[in-house]
Amino acid sequence: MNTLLSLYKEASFIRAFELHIAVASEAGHVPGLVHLCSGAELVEVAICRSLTGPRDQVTGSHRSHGLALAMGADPVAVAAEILGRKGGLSKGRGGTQHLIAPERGFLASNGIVGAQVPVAAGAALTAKLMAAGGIAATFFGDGAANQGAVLETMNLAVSLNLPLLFVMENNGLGQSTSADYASGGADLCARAAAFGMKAERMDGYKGARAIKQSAEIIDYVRMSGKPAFIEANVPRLSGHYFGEKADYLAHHEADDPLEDLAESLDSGVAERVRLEAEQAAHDAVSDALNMGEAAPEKSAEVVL
Amino acid sequence: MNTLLSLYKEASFIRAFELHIAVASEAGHVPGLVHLCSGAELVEVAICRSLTGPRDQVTGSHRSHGLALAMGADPVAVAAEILGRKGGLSKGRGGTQHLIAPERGFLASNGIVGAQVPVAAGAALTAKLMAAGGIAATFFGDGAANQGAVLETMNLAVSLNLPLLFVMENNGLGQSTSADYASGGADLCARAAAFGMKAERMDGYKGARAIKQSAEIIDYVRMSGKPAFIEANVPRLSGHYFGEKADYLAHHEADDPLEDLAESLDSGVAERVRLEAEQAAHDAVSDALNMGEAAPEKSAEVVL
Amino acid sequence: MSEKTPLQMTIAQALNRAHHQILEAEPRAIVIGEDIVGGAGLDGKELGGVFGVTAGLASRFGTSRVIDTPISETAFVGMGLGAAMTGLKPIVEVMFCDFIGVCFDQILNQAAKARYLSGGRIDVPLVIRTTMGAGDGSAAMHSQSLHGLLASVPGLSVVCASTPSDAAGLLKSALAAPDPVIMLDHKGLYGMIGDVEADLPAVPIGRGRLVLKGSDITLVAIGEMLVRATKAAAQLAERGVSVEIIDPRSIQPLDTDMILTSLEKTKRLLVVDEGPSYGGFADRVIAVAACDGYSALSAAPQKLTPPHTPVPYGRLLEAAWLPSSEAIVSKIDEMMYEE
Amino acid sequence: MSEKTPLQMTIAQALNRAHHQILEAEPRAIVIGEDIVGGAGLDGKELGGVFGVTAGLASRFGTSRVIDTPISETAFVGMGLGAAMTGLKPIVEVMFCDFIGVCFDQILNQAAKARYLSGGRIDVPLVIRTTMGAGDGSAAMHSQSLHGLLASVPGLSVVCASTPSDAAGLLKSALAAPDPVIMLDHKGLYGMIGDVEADLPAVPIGRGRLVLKGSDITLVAIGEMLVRATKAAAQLAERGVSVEIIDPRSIQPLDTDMILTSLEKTKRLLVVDEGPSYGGFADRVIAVAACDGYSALSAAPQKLTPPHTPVPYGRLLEAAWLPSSEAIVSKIDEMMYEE
Ligand SMILES: Cc1ncc(C[n+]2csc(CCOP(=O)(O)OP(=O)(O)O)c2C)c(N)n1
Ligand SMILES: Cc1ncc(C[n+]2csc(CCOP(=O)(O)OP(=O)(O)O)c2C)c(N)n1
Ligand SMILES: [Mg+2]
Ligand SMILES: [Mg+2]
Repeated sequence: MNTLLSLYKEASFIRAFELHIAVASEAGHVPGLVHLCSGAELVEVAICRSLTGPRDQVTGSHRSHGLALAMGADPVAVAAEILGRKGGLSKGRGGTQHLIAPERGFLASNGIVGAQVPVAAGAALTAKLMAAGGIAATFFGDGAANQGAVLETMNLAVSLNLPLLFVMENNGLGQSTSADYASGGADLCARAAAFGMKAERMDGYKGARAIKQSAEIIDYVRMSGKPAFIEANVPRLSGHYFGEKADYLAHHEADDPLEDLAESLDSGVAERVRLEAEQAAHDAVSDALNMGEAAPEKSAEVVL
Repeated sequence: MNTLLSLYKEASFIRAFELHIAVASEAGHVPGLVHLCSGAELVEVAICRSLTGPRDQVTGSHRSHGLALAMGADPVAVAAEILGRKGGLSKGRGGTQHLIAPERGFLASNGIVGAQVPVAAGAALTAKLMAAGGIAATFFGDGAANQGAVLETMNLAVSLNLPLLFVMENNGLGQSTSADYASGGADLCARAAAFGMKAERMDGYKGARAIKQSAEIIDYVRMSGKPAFIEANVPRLSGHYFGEKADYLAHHEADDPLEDLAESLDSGVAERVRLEAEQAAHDAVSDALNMGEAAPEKSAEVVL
Repeated sequence: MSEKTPLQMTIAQALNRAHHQILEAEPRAIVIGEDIVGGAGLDGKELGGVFGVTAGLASRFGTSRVIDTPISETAFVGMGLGAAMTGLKPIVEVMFCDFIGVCFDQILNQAAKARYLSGGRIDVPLVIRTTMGAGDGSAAMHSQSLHGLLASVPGLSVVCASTPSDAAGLLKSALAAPDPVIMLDHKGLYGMIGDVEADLPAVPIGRGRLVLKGSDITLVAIGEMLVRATKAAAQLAERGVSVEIIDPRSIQPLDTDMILTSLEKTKRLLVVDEGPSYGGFADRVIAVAACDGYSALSAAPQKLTPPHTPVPYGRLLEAAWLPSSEAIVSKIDEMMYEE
Repeated sequence: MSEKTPLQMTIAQALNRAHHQILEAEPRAIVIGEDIVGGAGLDGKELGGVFGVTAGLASRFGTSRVIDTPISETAFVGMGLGAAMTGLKPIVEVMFCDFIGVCFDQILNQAAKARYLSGGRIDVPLVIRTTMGAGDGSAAMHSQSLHGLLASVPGLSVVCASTPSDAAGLLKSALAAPDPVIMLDHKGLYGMIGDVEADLPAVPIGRGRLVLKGSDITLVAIGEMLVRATKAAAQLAERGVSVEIIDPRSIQPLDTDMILTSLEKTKRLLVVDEGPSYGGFADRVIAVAACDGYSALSAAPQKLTPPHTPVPYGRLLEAAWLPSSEAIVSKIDEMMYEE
């Protein structure tokens, strides 16, 4: 399968996965609120393609379903965790905002905006000391970019020469607040560069370029042992959380990177791939749904 | 008295004040460790000259004796606070790192590196809402520049358009760590500018220029209602804290801005002014020393 | 007198109304937080806060007094503090109390200590509003109950309202207080309906509320645990066990008088709390009873708290983690039986 | 056997020696903090830490394992956590426990919860070393005792050593533990000299130390308060009052067995602590006694803590603020007299 098609396949799988999580949520099967990554799949898959766990480790935000999948976490276990099922990655203890699959290179996702970023610096430090060529990458949003934890870690990574890739997904929104307002119109890519890092923009609608650019910048981090920064523009296609009545977005209609990508492919092939992905995602989520709800173990308090 | 001479006078007073605090410390009259501002007086006096409390409010770091004085806090009360005496600004409750004289426009100094910076944003917000032409200024070090509190506040001030002047005194050191190491060689002034602020360097050895530059930039903050940033290079002439054995500074010998300034003045006049300042500082510290030690009040637990 | 006609509304509505009244009556009052206006920089409708508590404030009082912030809790809590030290009366919203970790220095060292460090000269009329509590599948970082932890910091008052009128009334008192007050709303109770007087009278900080008179055992609880305690008490009443329930409302200062007076009568104490089993609010109340009410007690004071773990995500797990009203019933049965 | 010949050294020296032994024996161990090498980027001598605890480490083990950081506690505590989650064993130094405010999220939500959130799969062998305690004129933001606050967070172990051998031994156990351990050294005790065995045997976390056998009252204390308690006990012994002193060493998990066993004998409890009077470690110990040792008690358990204010600066103020050994004597006199 050619690169673009396989990108489309993986991204479509994530899109469909989120869709089925949304369906499960509507049906009352999800314990809390879920933040879907729809719109960012392409960027996430493109970047994670150059990362291989467990040597490389990734941390993500509250919106990390797709990222965990892109790193290769078992879709059924991811879905089961989101659904609070027995077979979840963490046996339903963590949930949607706390996906953990380090064996696949997905170290953790996080409920506290920005908090995953310092943790990734630790994975980068381990990679550096182990000297086995690994790196760490951390994904966060435009809103998180204003958190002390994120800003401090940019400086720390530069100061200590950590092989750490910062990926800011700029979807223009932090909950209901525009990125422009929250950062006073500052150019967030230039701001990261000012910390002394290589910093680049990535077009979240251009799959082929994203794959190539990711490979190059990850290679740079790997070889130089230094941090780098990517600002990727992505749309937020499904509300801050699924089900949100986002009235603050009056006339907002974003293009869909996956549709754009599909257009560049042979339409018959693309459609077949999409349907397969849809089926696979459907199966994963329903397998997870069929698992029993996570329940207390008698043994230790530690894992309740 | 001409501008430079009066600058010299005020700065000399602060220098002498710190000297007498050091003497008192050696004699065992200071409860804890003191961080002297020697080397930074010129910059502090020059900037505070364009600020008038209580309309304008300033916050400072652990190294704020001079700043409180530059804003016009009563030297005896400042000394008494540092010495833990009854007549201290806060009756000896706060101490050297917690000088508070808001009636003079010195809102607070702080024991937590960087923590004074968000507080100044609050003073700036009040100034903005009161619309009486006031602004806030906050002083911090090159080490503090890497704290989340400081970085977040830069963004916040830009986002909310706060009339807040950030003053970073770059003395090249955060305790025993070089600024270059701590920020990975980043240009801290450019980094601040990248947040979307007017940002300038100030030469901490050039008194006349510092006064003019301060007046201009403070005017800018006042008129525009926007934040701005100054990076001032200053030497740290007396160790991280007074009495420190700073072996990590092998061949360090910094020029003294006050000596430079004195050279540009009529030497007889300068010497006379210096001696007067020395005498006044001596008197202030000894007046404070003669006050009784701060003691518990029977009344409320609140102020012990 | 028509002002005194009670209205029915939820806690969220009562808080919203109280905000409106406060901003109307006190020109120095301002509100600061994330998405409290909502839609900043966009062209749609205001969000009015994640829980609707700040709805309508911005369009009525303007965005210079109702201020949306970047996601920078340290910076904006500190900003609230600085504003309070210079003459404003800010209500700063921290969306979930779990987020205090990212701004704890501004609470622990800055807000809590400002008055003391000024030798008592500076007023710090800062209110921090936040939410607490488990039960809605929000998992480990959006469900904690940190009221006890916050209350252990000298210089802070901490209140937790469990009815609409207390919510509004405590907010008013918090705003009027010259020192920092942290108010934690239990998320599970925002929809709870109750009577409020239209003018939302202030409720004094430091005074508990006697929820239910009883004679056999004193039960202290707040928030969702108070709801469950009340349910348990009803069940127990049918079997002739008479539970006295105290809602302390204020965690610090604590109405120790009310608790001790009750113990004089009941001689038994149970604290039910969502906070940690070790070193949390429950231990604080137990210590009051043990140190100051020892002679009144006829049996060991007891607590019912979740296991000493983070809050789990899965529904069955979370349900098992939280003390249930059944668990309260059996605990009290056990305590009554033991003597 | 020569390894067992006791040596005399201070707590600071014992900790320094333990660091050397740990880095020597465990290649995955690293040390992270501010100025722990000291002089980074300069051409002078290494500082070796503000209290000398990390002296000589960098020149022996290299700056890739002994890492000076910018003043960014959130970033580097988080980095320590991430490193611990991926196979290293970091000892992260936070200079003063008062600074946990600026990095509390990484402690409260990240380090403390990582194992649980992974369903138990991930080991988090992270040690956070910090200092605590008043008494040296360091004022409100360099003198706090936050051991109780930290211990209330599920997922954290907290230890406080009060002798050189316990300091070294607890550090070793902390490093070996699969979960995060926070170790707080009392600054006032760094110079305290005591016997240590040359190989610095590990001291188990969760086990207290019986400091003094006695029969009239059980006194629980750590750090400088333990020193004062011991002094008070000597005075009381002259007058025939026999005090049993327990140094819990571990705040969480707490050796409740040792405390309860002691109470069986003495029937009275006094906790002396520098932490907050409300909701601190003292309340935690009182609650153990009240809930689980009620029948053993013959009188109300009591605590002696500072006033519920920040730590004052002036010498007389600070001295008045801290419980003195005289105050301990009179408190015990009072308690013995009351019956
Ligand atoms: C410290 C903290 N503050 C606030 C929140 C509430 N919150 C969760 S997601 C979010 C918006 C984050 O925006 P961004 O970083 O751009 O990520 P996006 O949701 O757009 O992917 C907010 C405010 C939180 N979880 N943690
Ligand atoms: C949060 C925090 N971390 C560490 C310290 C200890 N500390 C006090 S001053 C200082 C160095 C500060 O350097 P800089 O900001 O450059 O100020 P300078 O001392 O050079 O004036 C450090 C590390 C502290 N007080 N607070
Ligand atoms: Mg966003
Ligand atoms: Mg400096």
